[in-house]
Amino acid sequence: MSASATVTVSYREAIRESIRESMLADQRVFLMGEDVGAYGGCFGVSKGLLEEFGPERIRDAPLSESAFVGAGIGAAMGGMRPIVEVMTINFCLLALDQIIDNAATITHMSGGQFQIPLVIRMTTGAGRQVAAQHSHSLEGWLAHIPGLKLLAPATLADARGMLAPALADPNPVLIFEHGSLYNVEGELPADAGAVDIEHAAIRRAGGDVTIVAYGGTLTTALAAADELAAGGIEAEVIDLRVLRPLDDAAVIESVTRTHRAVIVDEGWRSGSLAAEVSARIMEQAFYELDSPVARVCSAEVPMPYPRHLEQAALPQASTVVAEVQRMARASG
Amino acid sequence: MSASATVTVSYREAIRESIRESMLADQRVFLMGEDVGAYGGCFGVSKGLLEEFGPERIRDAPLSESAFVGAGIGAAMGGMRPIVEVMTINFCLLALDQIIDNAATITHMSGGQFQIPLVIRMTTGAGRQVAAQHSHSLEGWLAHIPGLKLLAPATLADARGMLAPALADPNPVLIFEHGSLYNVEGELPADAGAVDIEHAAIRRAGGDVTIVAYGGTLTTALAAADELAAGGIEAEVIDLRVLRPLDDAAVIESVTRTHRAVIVDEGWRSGSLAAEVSARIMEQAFYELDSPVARVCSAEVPMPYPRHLEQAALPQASTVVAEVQRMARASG
Amino acid sequence: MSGERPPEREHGLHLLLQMLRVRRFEERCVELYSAAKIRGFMHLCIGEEAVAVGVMEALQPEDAVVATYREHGHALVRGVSAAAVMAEMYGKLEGCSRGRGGSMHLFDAATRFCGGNAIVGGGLPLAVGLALADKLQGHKRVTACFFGDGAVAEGEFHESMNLAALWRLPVLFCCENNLYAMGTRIERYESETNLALKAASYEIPAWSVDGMDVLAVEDAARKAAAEVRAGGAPCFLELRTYRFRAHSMYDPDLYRPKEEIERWKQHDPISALTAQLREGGVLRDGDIEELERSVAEEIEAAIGFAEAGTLEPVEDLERFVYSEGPAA
Amino acid sequence: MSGERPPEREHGLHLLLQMLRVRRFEERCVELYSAAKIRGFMHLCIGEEAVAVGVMEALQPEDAVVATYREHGHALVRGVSAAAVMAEMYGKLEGCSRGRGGSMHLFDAATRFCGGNAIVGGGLPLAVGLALADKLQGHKRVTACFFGDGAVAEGEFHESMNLAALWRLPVLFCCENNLYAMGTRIERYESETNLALKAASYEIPAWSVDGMDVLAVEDAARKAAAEVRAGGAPCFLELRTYRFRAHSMYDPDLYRPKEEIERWKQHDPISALTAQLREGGVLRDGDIEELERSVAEEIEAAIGFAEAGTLEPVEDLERFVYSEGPAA
Ligand SMILES: Cc1ncc(C[n+]2csc(CCOP(=O)(O)OP(=O)(O)O)c2C)c(N)n1
Ligand SMILES: Cc1ncc(C[n+]2csc(CCOP(=O)(O)OP(=O)(O)O)c2C)c(N)n1
Ligand SMILES: [Mg+2]
Ligand SMILES: [Mg+2]
Repeated sequence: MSASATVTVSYREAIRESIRESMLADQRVFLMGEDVGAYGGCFGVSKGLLEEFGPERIRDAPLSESAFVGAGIGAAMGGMRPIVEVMTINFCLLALDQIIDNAATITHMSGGQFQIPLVIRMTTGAGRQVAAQHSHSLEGWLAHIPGLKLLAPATLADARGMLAPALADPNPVLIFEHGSLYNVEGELPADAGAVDIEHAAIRRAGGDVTIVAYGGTLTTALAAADELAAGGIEAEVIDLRVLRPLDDAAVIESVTRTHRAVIVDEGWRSGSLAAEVSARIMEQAFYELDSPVARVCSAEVPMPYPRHLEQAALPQASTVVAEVQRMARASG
Repeated sequence: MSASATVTVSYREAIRESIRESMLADQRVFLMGEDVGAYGGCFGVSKGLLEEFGPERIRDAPLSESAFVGAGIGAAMGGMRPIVEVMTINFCLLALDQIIDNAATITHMSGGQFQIPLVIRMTTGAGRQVAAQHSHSLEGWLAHIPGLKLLAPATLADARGMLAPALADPNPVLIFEHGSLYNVEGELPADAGAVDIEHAAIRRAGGDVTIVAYGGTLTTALAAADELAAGGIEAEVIDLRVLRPLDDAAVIESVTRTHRAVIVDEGWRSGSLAAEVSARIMEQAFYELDSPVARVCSAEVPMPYPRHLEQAALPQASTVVAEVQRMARASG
Repeated sequence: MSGERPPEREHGLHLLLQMLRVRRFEERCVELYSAAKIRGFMHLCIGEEAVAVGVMEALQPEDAVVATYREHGHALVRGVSAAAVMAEMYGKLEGCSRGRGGSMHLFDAATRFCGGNAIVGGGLPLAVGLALADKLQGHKRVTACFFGDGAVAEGEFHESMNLAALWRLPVLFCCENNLYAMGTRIERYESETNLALKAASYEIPAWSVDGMDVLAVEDAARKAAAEVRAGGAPCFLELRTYRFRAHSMYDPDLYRPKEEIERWKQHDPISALTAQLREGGVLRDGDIEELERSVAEEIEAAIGFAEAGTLEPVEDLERFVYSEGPAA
Repeated sequence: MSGERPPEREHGLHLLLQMLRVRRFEERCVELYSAAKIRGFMHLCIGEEAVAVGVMEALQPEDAVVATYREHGHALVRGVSAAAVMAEMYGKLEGCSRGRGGSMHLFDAATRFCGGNAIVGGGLPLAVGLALADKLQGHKRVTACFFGDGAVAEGEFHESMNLAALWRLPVLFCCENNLYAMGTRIERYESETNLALKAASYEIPAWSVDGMDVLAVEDAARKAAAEVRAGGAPCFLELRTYRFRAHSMYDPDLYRPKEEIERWKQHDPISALTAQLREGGVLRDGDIEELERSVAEEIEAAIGFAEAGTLEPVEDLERFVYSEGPAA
């Protein structure tokens, strides 16, 4: 197959393929989590992998988030390359002590003697009316923790290509897959492989305003940019991709050109990653700004079940558009 | 005793007295947590209370943070007024699911039918060389969660007076006591009682710069202000007191007068509460600013054990002073 | 444990009615889900009705119930009206949680139905706390806490059992063992699959009960609840049951052998009780039809109520994040 | 379980030496703490030395150890040098964790000493994972996991026991039951205080051992470790012991009856072994003095090493937050 041949894949398939590839390439890699085996993963990501790799390497775990995440940390210390799947980000609350006090800490606390080459994958985000306890978007919040690396694949290429470098990294890497993306389909080069996991990416170039997004909100940002373009405003859309360490240089560079920024973040507004991005723009590009940086985040409510309230709580393209238009009017 | 009579108390005693008073006033109040009874609390806060109130109301709990915090939530739903002590904030990571998915959520999720009139107290902060797993300052991070109220008593009056209104509140209230403050002594009116738990407070007036602090960093901010005053710069020091919902009006009002702000926060810098305060100033007072808002936070490392590294990691008054001086120079 | 003596007519019909209410309600829910009237996650207890119905018989109005995301049956049997439950699943203001909770978060203060909880194991500490509140207030009440076999693997199960036993709190732990946690069979996640044995390491009295036999469940629950109420200490029931449907509406149910499902369907708790009542001679011609008619009426009325319900205005989105009233 | 036959001279002196190393090391630590050379939290295992010494006898160099914040003894006996441990407690670059960890976070990759962990129960899942790695790599190794009686109440204990048993992982669970979790006696936090019974509900073989008798500990540990190694499945040891000192340097130790402490001191593991060796006729005049002399020498040298050590430059503060090397 030539390098330019493409295949149609879904986000789900792209992730599955990245797992397969890593497992084929390295015997130390195994997948562990609730229902990753017989069930095929609660979002079907690991379907077929049990048959291909067997139950030792596609390891169904009990409902014991703290213990199996901790076991992943221990296995990484012991020379393996575990991919731990925490079914959804909601349940990682039960494993946060292991993630924060062991995974993120042991390398430093041991003076660099022990590495934790661990990948933890989880589904994040709302939008499917699954209500307050199943709709968290806490990945931006988790980006507070030193010692962790956090990735948010928003495109097929990132879904396909982030796992391999994450496994090659000697540090714990958390990958957040947005639930609304699994069914998204598109073209990928047949030989698509590893991507860089250090930099943000410009997903749409534009000179009038910078819209910063990640994960599930990239779609929102791009939709807003399209709508703005129709009205003559060219937005640059930056996909953060890496939530920690944050590639603020990319954001600052863009803002230095556009002089305006809106951050779109599915996290609750107060203490969101959007606040951190805003603060960094404040610190590094204050004198470049024509308008105050704006945030479009989730409303500060436990997610309500009914669709109209859920949609009202989530960041919408129309709100992003309105913010940008307000800015444009205010600062000419 | 006349209303103006004062007594000398420590922060520890002030909290103890507030617990005693609440327990005497309301039979529904009880204290529950690890070692609150026979041991007297790991920082001696509850010393003597077991003898006074007995083991039913001063209830030693097993090392089961998730269950006893959850039991506090259930007991609050069941008509009691529990004060749950999580020995230190480090261990609340084991109870975060209960705090976030139950305490913060049930009122909303039940359409307002159930109240959770619960108080959770914990010690926070570093500075005593207890290393990475025992030095967290996560209270600013927890302020991300809607449905919770968060208080950080930094003064004796707040240590004495925040518990009663917190218990009277129909919502879950988390109180963070900074470990470095327990031995601080000072004068309090003999009849000191409830304080407001909605507003930030100006702890020192000044017109040249606003220094925002809370909890353990208030001391740092005041020390910096003294040093700055010696050099002719009058800093206004704002003690946030309430970390959620944030009294941003007070901050904005001050910044509107001083046109400069530094936020001092013991949390790790990225995703700190300081970022949120900075973002709000950006949004609400951008055109008032003479300089970009600065943050003085903890270095982004799991806390190292040796004193020189720990001090280097923590926000220091000298850094605050340097930031303000830099601002003054830059913007005249 | 029991279920041998035939129940009296009135009681037998009552139990049958309750099970039928749950069964027919959920069958209609499936249709409504297909019609996109109900959304989100929806978990059915079809096949498991005897558990909720049997246990609730042992409870008094002042008792409390803590349930899981698979709790339609528990709510209905506990006394939350079908109309309020259905409106909740429609996301309507008239729902038992004002529409904010949906299928997984049914709440009803009036019947002390303390939720639908969608975090596996998350309800156990709440139940312990409710029981603690009762004990501290001198109430002779029971808190019935329902949870699945899968929850037994969670640390919170262990912590909650210890706390309840240590403090002698009146919790009736009701483990609905349907052999699966989602797609994983119990042998694949528990090293010791005899769940009643787990209770021993906390010194909690425990019984394993045929959860497909509503009379057996009722008997066991009555004894256990009486013990809890009298002694103010917990008991544990393992209720052996089976879900006839998939885990949730998203689950293609490919991990269970068809024969296993069929075998369990032979023990349908509704057919079993019907047969027993028939054999006992207490069932009369037309009884079933009458029950079915009244159930259908109730459910259609509930649907009508839900359909006619209103959506909360978007302006009210942020209400109830903090409690509106003063502390009770 | 054992401890009846007198050990041979060489082995007996070896065990005595190890216990004395730990005891004298910690006694000096107390002085150094008072002199403010050591800071932060410091937890001593004085009185409990037989546990670490006995268990380590059963381990091979390729095995792994996971410990708690009360781990000076475990580290020393496992083979981390007294110099590296002391320098760590001084916060010096030459310490076994480069000074970053302190008393509670001793690490040493060379001896597979996987930490000092200061979160109660936090090490248990790590041990399970280390054992899983060994199993998946086909290594016949043991991971010894030490934890206190208090940790048994944590959910992670339960989850880790189940996981190790379910997956048949080679973990040797070593519960150091010193009857207290900080200031709370076991009856006040565990509904079932016979901790070996806990293991039964996971189908893990378990033994309760006199943790003040180093030979009994060694025997039990050897049997259990052999079983773990051969079967690749976990075992559980409850080691009944007692700390002679307070929980930490901050603890005034007011919650334990003085008589209880005195009674336990009658079972000092060092005196007990000394007496046994004397009675067995294997101890010669001057032996003890010789051991004490060599221990004192080692410890003074360690202190000298720590005193002479360097402080990490402040510029290096942020090193090791992320690993510097490529993945191993
Ligand atoms: C803490 C947590 N982890 C994972 C899930 C996802 N999940 C929902 S139900 C379920 C299976 C639970 O099985 P069980 O407790 O046996 O109850 P059942 O569904 O069989 O009634 C899982 C894994 C969850 N809701 N909560
Ligand atoms: C999760 C957690 N909760 C609380 C603490 C505080 N704490 C430190 S040691 C301890 C007692 C532990 O007792 P045990 O497990 O019996 O060990 P021992 O100290 O007796 O060796 C407590 C409560 C902690 N470190 N971690
Ligand atoms: Mg089940
Ligand atoms: Mg102990």
